[in-house]
Amino acid sequence: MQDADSTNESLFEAPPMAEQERMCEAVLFASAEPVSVRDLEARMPHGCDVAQALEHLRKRYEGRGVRVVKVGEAWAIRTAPDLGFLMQKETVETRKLSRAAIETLAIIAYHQPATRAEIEEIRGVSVSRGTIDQLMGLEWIRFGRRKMTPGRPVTFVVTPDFLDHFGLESARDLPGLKELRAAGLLENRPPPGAMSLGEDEDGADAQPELFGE
Amino acid sequence: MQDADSTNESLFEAPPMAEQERMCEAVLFASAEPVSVRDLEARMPHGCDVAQALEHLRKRYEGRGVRVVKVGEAWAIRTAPDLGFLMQKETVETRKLSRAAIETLAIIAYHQPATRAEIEEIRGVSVSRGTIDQLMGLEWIRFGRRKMTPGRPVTFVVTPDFLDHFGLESARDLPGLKELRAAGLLENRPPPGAMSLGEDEDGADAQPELFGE
Amino acid sequence: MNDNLFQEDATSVSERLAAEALIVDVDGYEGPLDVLLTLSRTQKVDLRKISVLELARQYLGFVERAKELRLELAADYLVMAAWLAFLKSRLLLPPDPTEEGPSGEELAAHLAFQLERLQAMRDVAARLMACDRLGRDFFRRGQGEDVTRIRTVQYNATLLDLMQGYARIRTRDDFRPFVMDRDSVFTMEQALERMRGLIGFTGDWTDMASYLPQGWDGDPVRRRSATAATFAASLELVKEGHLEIRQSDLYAPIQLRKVDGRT
Repeated sequence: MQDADSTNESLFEAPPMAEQERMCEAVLFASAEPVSVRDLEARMPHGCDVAQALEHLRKRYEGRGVRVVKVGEAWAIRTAPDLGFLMQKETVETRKLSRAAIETLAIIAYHQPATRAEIEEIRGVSVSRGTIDQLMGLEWIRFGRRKMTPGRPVTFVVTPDFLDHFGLESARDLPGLKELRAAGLLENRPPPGAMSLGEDEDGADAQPELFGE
Repeated sequence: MQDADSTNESLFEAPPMAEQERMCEAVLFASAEPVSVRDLEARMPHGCDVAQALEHLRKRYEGRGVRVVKVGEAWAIRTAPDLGFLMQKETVETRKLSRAAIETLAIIAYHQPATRAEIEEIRGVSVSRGTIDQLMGLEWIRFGRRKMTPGRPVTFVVTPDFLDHFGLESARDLPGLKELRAAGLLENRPPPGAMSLGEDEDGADAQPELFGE
Repeated sequence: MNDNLFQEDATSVSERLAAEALIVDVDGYEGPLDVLLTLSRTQKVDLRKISVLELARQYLGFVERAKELRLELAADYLVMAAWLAFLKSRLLLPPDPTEEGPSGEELAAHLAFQLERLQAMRDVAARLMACDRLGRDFFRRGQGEDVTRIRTVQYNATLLDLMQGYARIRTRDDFRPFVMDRDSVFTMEQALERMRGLIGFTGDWTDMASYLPQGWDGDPVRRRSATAATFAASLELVKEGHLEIRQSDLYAPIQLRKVDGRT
């Protein structure tokens, strides 16, 4: 599997692209978790063009039983979703999430970074004990940067594990995100006139810096 | 990925060979153990020619970064032997950090730069040499600036590795006790009012306690 | 509670039935906004075209019905009722040019926006949960490689461990024996947090007593503490410029009103 044009291979030259692709393939196959580009680069010989090798690899697996997918800044191999029916044995029963937890997760994903006050403002109820706890335990959310608003509240953002679980390449690929944004439903719109509810005095100035990771 | 010759597909006909190959590929990939031909047959739709599909699959992976190999009576996907050197990092054993180490780390994260004396004062017990060494070895803490107090004691601060591991942008994003409680992340609910924390915790929003403590 | 707030004009039979149907499962609702959203479905129109006036009527009918059945509604349901009653009057009466603050239409539009947004978040939450999911629809590698040559031990700890460890140390002192029984003490901090969440809905002068948390208005000791804390918190909010406060006479009810942000 040597490229024809790499006749003058030396110790200090990167391996041919086909070889780089094989290497990426081997590493991704071996790892159950997504592997970051940086990690791949560190493992592979000096001078490799990992991004390009991954792109080749992704194409190669199109339509096959497994796929090469991007998860945030990392890559992984996952089975094709249409073959899920073959995997009863591997299926993991996940604990059912409560309605509150599902809604809270969605609000964080679509509005991130989201403060607790924002979540409560949208749902109209306080975030109950255990909801955040559960989502953190699943490692689907984590703390983001504090908001630059009075009280500097902590924020929540979704994690790469979340993306991996829901088969998303990035938070931009959330279903319906564009429609929501076009409909103005992701705006932080304070109640008219008012100083608004409690903490979310962040009001208009804090355009949710979506995906500003 | 449909075979050309499968125009008259029916419920009781086996899927086209290319499809059977995809199925074998997905099952071998996702299975935790090598899979026997009989097991594959049981999982796949009735009428599949598993042996032939496996043969196709094995050919397809010839020369790739992974190979389809026979292990005893079963089949598995394995890294190509010449790429074993890429896998060396793969075997990692994870162990939980001891309670002492976690508490020490937490105090450093929340109070950095923290001297050993400060850590001991907060924990109420002495800090063993081993704990500090372990945290240093993990590269989660490092020495900070010496304190400008008598004896000029060394201080400890957390490292970028620490932030990376715990998914934080900065140690300032760690929630304060009040926020932890608000998010439902505390197990115990101490009496109200007894939650004032030293230092920077609730900073600006700390309200004067009307009901004397 | 301000009884006259809930003195509603006769509600139609269908509204009563709708309210009754809601009542059956009051615990199944996640707050007043959720109830409003459910009620809004009976109008069978796009949320953007919803009649907020109609919705306010339905909600007030719901609260009325709950009262008749002597059901304890959580305070935030009642605050919402008070706010909707206020909104209703604003929508029905011709605008008073001397009146400050947002118009009834603006308030109604915002409520419609909140409902639409909540509905939208529910819809996308459902779509999200229906995505192909790891471990259900697609799968990761089942078998790590067994090229066991280098064994490294990696110590692991989660952020939760870290925070709980910290909280454990910092709250240890709170359990010293000298701590008195504080069951009956409602702190100003609690009151302030509560008030901040509620003042958004006070359009007009409202009795401060209606802000007392549920379960704190029976026992005199608890009521006293809650009243004192709520009063102190109100003063704090007045100081911050969020609230106005007045008392018409000695021992008369203390009334609160949200300050209009534009002043």
